[in-house]
Amino acid sequence: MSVLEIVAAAAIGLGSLLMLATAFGVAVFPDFYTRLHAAGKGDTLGQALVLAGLLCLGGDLTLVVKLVLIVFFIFIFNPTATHALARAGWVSGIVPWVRGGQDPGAPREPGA
Amino acid sequence: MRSTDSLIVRYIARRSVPFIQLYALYVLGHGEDGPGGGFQGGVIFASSFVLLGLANGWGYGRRAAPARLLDPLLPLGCLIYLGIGLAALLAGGAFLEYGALAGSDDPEVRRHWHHYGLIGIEVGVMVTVSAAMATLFFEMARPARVQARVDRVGEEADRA
Amino acid sequence: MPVALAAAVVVILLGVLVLLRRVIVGPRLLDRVVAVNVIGTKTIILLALVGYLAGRPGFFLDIALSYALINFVGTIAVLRYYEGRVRRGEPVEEEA
Amino acid sequence: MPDAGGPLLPPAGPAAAVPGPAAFADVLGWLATHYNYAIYILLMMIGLYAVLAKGNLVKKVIGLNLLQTAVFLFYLSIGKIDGATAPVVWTDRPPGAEGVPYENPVPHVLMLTAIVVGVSVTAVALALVVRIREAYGTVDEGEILASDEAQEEAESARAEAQEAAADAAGARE
Repeated sequence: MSVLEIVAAAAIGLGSLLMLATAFGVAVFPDFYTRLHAAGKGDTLGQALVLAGLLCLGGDLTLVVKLVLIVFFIFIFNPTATHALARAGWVSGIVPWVRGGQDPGAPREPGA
Repeated sequence: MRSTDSLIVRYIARRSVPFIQLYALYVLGHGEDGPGGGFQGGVIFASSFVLLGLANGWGYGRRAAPARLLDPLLPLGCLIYLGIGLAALLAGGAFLEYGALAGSDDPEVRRHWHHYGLIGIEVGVMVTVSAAMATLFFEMARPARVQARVDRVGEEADRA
Repeated sequence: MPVALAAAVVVILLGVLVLLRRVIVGPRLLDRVVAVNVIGTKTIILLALVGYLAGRPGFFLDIALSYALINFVGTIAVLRYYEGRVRRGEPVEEEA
Repeated sequence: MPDAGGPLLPPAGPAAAVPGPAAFADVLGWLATHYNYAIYILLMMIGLYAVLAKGNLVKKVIGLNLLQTAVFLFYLSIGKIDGATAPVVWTDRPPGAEGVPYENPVPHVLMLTAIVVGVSVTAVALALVVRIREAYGTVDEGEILASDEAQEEAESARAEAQEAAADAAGARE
């Protein structure tokens, strides 16, 4: 096993564990915004790590270009989708969760 | 359908359209040795217009792919398909026998023309599929005020 | 190396299984959309990993790339539907 | 993956006349090797249930799509060959992969056509739903039927009233 393969295996392992952590975050966090927080950050970094690990396995130029393109697209599209989701939640009047269950501010009207 | 209030979504949608269309053309060209071809490339191409219409509003997307451009493209794709098939027939082969287009019996030349014919067919399929998909989306997402105008024009034409 | 790839596939599939619970229980429509969006990202990675496992990475990366594009369009489409209902003041959640 | 060339049903021997433990084991063994059939039936029944039982017309369309997807999965799974690769020309075969066969491409091609047809069917169904929503203001089947009935009753009541008025006019003459 060469050094590059060890790096690849480490990156793929770390990335897949990060994606598993994302899944648990979305599954167990208490409210919409905290779940969104887990989904937007963990998945974007996790997929980049896994694909970087695959990049270390080598291949011809088209393979490298495709991997870089996938990382690039997800780095743009995933935060945009997360932003749009958070915005939709805020506009529709979902109130952020705080410990103790009290509203953090004045009650919000839907569509405000 | 109005545009979203979010500047980020609108900007990303607008800027990613050329990338999506370029990728659709790549998919179109790799129908032989990859998961591609006319159907898939056409759908990806149309999805760029769908994204524009969703994020920037119906009118913005419709201006990028107007009806007077899409409506002739629908039958044009079928005509390309039929034309290549008939051209092979006229060149002395069977219907859609691309090799006959070469006009020579050299197997190497015939193999090249087989590729050209196949790509031509795929282009025809892609033109029709992408035009049909974009038309489906824009017709179904038509806002009420545009629908009212279309209805009024239709009624006036009926009365005349 | 195939062992590491297969292990990553199993770990990510476990994550999808955990996310499916969120898709089913909700409780809001937006929670389901978040979970489905994350499952979409995981699907892209799964496609890439399976491609390397099957020995045809270029072939599967094409599919992964188109899935990345389509996933974004799908999420935006659901959100536009949601936004429209909120703007018109219609109920956005299932009444059941 | 299930053996595509295996017998479709367990052989019906004399033991199958009285279902004993052997026949039960036969069925279990068949399910273990043909589990794609079971998944296909399950998915199809879920889709059929949605089409039949859901009141919301959009959910009916979703059920129809689920039904279609079950058929796609079924066809693709019976085209699977153990250890085979996707039926697209493999130009850059690595050393050691020379003998790898292709899967049966016929179900793939059939399902490609079926997907295109399915998209068209979904589009037509959704267009109908949009028109129904414009005409009735709802996409719920029960409300649409109730609205239809109310309209028919109103029309028949109006016709009866007209008839009664005509009779009264005739009697006066």
